[in-house]
Amino acid sequence: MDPPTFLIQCLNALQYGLLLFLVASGLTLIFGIMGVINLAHGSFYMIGAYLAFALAPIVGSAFGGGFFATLFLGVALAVVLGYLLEWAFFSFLYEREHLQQVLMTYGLILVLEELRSLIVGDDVHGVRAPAFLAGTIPLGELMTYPVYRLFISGVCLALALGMWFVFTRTRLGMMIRAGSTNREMVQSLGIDIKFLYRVVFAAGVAIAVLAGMVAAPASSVYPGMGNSVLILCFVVVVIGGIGSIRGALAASLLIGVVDTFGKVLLPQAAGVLVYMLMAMILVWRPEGLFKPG
Amino acid sequence: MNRRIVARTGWLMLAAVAAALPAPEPSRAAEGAKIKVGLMLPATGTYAALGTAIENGFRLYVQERGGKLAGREIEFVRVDDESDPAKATDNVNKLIKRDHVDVLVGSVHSGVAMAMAKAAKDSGTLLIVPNAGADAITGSMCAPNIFRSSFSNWQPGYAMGEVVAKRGHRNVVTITWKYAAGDESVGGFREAFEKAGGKVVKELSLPFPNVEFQPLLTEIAATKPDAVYTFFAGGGAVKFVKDYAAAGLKGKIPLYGAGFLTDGTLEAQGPDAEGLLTTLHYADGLNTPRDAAFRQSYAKTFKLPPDVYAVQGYDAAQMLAVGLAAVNGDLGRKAEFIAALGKAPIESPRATFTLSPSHNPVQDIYLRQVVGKENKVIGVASKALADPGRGCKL
Amino acid sequence: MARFGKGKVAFTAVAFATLALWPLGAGPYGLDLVTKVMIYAVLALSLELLVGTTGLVCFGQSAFFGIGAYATVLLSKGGTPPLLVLASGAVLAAAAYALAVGALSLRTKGVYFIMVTLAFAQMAYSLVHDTPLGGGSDGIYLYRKPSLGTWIDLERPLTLCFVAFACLLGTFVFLALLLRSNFGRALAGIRINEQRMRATGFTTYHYQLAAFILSGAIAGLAGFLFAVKDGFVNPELLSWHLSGGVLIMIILGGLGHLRGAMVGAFAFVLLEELFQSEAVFGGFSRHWHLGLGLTIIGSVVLMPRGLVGLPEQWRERLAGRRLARAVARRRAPSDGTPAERGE
Amino acid sequence: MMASAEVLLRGVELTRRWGGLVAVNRVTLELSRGAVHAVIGTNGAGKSTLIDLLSGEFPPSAGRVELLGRDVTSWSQARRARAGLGRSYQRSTIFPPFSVLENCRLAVQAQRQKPWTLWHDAYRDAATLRAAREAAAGVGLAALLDQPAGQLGHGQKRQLELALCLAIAPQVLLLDEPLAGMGAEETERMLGLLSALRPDHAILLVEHDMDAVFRVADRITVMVNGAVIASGAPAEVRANPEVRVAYLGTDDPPEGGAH
Repeated sequence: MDPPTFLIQCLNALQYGLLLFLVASGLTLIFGIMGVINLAHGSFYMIGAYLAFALAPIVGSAFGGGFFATLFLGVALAVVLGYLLEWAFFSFLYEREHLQQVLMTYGLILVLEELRSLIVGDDVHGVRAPAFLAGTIPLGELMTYPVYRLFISGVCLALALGMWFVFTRTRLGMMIRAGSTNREMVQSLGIDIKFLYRVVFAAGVAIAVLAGMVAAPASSVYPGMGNSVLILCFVVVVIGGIGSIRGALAASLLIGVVDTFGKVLLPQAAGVLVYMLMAMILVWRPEGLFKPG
Repeated sequence: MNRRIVARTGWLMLAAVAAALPAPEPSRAAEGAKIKVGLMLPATGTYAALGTAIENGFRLYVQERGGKLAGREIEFVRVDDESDPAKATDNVNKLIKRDHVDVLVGSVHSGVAMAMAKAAKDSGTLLIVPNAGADAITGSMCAPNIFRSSFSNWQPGYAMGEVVAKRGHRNVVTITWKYAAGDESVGGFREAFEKAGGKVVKELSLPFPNVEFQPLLTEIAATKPDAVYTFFAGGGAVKFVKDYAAAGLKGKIPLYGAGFLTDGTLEAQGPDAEGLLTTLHYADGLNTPRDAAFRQSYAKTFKLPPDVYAVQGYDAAQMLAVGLAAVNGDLGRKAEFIAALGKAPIESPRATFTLSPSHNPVQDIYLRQVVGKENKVIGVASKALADPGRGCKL
Repeated sequence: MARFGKGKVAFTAVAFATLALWPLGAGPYGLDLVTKVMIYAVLALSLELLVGTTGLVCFGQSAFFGIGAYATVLLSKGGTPPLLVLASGAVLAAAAYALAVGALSLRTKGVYFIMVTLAFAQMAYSLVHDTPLGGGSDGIYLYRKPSLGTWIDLERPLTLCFVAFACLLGTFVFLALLLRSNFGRALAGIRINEQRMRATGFTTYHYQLAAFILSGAIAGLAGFLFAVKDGFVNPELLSWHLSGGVLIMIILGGLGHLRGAMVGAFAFVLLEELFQSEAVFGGFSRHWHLGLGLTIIGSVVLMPRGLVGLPEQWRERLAGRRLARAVARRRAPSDGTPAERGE
Repeated sequence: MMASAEVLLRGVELTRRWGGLVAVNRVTLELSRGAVHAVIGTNGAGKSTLIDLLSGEFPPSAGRVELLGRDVTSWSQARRARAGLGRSYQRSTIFPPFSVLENCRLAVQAQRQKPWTLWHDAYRDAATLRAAREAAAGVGLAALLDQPAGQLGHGQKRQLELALCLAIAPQVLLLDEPLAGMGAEETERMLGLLSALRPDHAILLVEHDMDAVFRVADRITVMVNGAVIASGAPAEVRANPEVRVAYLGTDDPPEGGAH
């Protein structure tokens, strides 16, 4: 592999890694703070993609279009959805065992997937990237690199920074961190933990939906798209360390590299490499790269 | 106290079990003159849309004949196969052993179809495969009572191999998912292409259903082949076409593919698919009276645009009709049914085809070009192409 | 206090008796169905050993099931070996993978463990899916089914059904014995309070690993039966949907009871049948996943102790809310575990 | 100190760091048969962490643990327990759904695990059951054998906790606030029990109840911020001015500690 190609592959790896992080961070957030294992996370990603597809025309007619208007509306809806779901289902689960969380969210997958089929049907759809992001920049002699992919990376980085900021610099973040380590203590401080959790869960869902919406123009929208990302998200969380945003970022990038170069250099084993990586990390550090927190 | 209640629920459970299991089935005579067709197609999951199209096609033909084939009324029994081969054997047994269907129709997913083929072989039930392209079904797994109304993965690939060679490309890279359909399609392509003196310089693949193509696109750009052949379908096809264009390769390295690359996906692919060349046994703009009639009545009945899957379902029904006609609706005379269907020409919307000794369509493979939202036919890539049916002893 | 209430014994006995007699009455499809359910029941029992007894929530059970099935087919490629050889081959293959996975994933706890087992199952899935050895994504056939002597030939559905029954009964008895043995009691102790177990001198890791391997082996046995029944295996046997399905079975039936796993297997299969039946839901049956999903959610919320726990739950309702709450609190640490195993 | 007595457990220069802060700082202490060694100190002084290090809950960052003369620093907690080291926890660590008898039986089983005897009914092993009943009786729970442990009163839970330590026939006992939240007569019974155990056990007692400590302890070690500031016979410790300031927070000697 000649140097320029190698560099481009590194760029691909980075870009893919960031995309993974975008999806997985919501999952690790909900894990880390509420200790709830949410299989339906992939479905939220799927919902996001379909929202991007469905909202675009509506927003177009209402506010005369606007990519970011659509994003905003979608995320707003996601927050509502997350809030309601937490209130309706997940609030039952904190005292329950993980097993029951697994089951309820598993059931949720089936429900959401079928509702999707009922409402928007089973066809494959494309989402057009906004004009000002549709361009490409030349890369190497043949290749060009789509601006939109860079935009995605940008969003991921912004999100990562945002989360870091919220957690380390704001009162809310502080409360959340405290809440994850010791519920009683926080309650005794007179903070409404229930509300706090609802916020966190809504945020987690919102992030997943955002990921879906941002990814939609690049990935297209199709049934069952959520399930394929779910397991990869789990691997990210396991490698990174549950609840660790930094960890999720590091793990995503690591997987990005392994997957990218695996496909090129070891196509035969490409499917297994990521799990091999996880296995090795487990041997080395059962708790993941970064301890929770 | 608790014991009684526990025991009671126990009895309830057992009662439920007993209720759910059909008691010894009614005798065949009791079924009357109806012919039971078991439709085993995906109603949920990724392939649900294809399942619907196939079923519509099949029902359309039966409707056109007033709900009767060879004077016998057609009764449908449906099972959702979820495109899950793990459940396939149980599902198909539902149709064979519980509902005693006379004919099996299905399915989309090759793995499921393989399970159906096995069950059909063991039970001797007639099976018509309306999509799944696994070569083995009319190859090593072939059987007198197994027919296919669609294609074998080998066919479009082989046809495209000839085309690409004719168009003067010498070094080609292939790219597909690492699964049977992809391997077989690429295999067909290589066979024809290298026979014609071309060379497949690199075979790229990525695990199914992974859609992160960027690294492989980079690899293609680095290899600089004359052309690229690809097999993708559904969401993967959409993303690949878009990424290929976004990577700036579209203008520079011509992209060829098996027809599914641009079937049912054009709306999603938009301008990025414009001008792509693909091979398939069906195309838009054939403008034969047969096709026009089919499309019109399909669109009228289901308010849906007809597609290749609908055609395959429609032809599956036709094949059943032909066989039934030959035995005047008496499925007892299986041998005659099979012999007749084996010879008969099928007036398909795609163009009349016959069946190979291994019961796979011997059909024209069209070369199509994407124009707007259509796969316009621009010629016949390979006339009356027959799958070699390797490993079949019929 | 009697360890197994008479009612429970009676229930189990009746259930097995019915299963034993069923084939004589049922038609070919009934036979198939009951065989399938019994195989799932064996699989569910294997998971119950991990989840209900040891408190390890494994989300990768399908891997051992699938490996058992694939081993069966691959071993009989050259020509079918005798039944016992084949079965033990499948069991050993599954157990071996369980050893590898368990050794690694048991280094983790709780949510982690769930995800890690899931990921390892997925790894096995892609291994089978991507390598031509097992026929890749199209799967591979088992051409000749194994037989033992002249009178046990698994080509005959009836024989297969009885063999499956024997396996189910065997597994059940084996686990029942195991549960009252030192080993079983230690596992129960680990589920409830691993820290104390360590502090009293149990090397809990070894116990858990042993349980994990045992569970994998039993799942392998189920896989063997499944491969023989279908005569066809496919990577989807290792898919996480199956793992989820089995988890649902044991929860639905009632965690912490062997018979719960069996009841759950039946209930789950019947639910699927129900929601798919056009007779009941008409055209809507094509969206049967919706009904199934809602039922799962409902059962988690409404009957945390599963079907076999229902009578108890009702009794507590009758006994009045306060008591109910008290009992719930008392049961909290091992949600849904009845006094039966607590003494 | 009492050089004659045989030392059963020895912690040497034990240190445990959590990231930045040092929970236990170079603590050295000895437990000898026939003596109750009390460790006192304010909350967060590192008393419980010290017990965790000695019992092998987690490894020390530095230092060494010797049990019955052997270096067991690298041993797992389970192995140390089998070698004769029993501990109780600050929060009762029992098996709530199980009966009192079963709680004890499990603990006894740890001494003769025999996991491979699958066909054996664990409840039919007379020897184990006898030992379990003795353990329960030893702490005065003989009457409650069939009670689910979760339904016991707080004091009884503490007793059961102790029973679980005794059931494994340990030579060394590490007791983390066994008297916490106990009523007067429960406390009395517990102290009587301790005295009864003293002769053939080496006992480490972490306790806040000063009365109790000064009554039963043969030796007292005072910890502040993870470090030992004083160690010796009760009288010396009581007299030690440093201790008064740092811990007892008063200049007049603590008669009835907890006021």
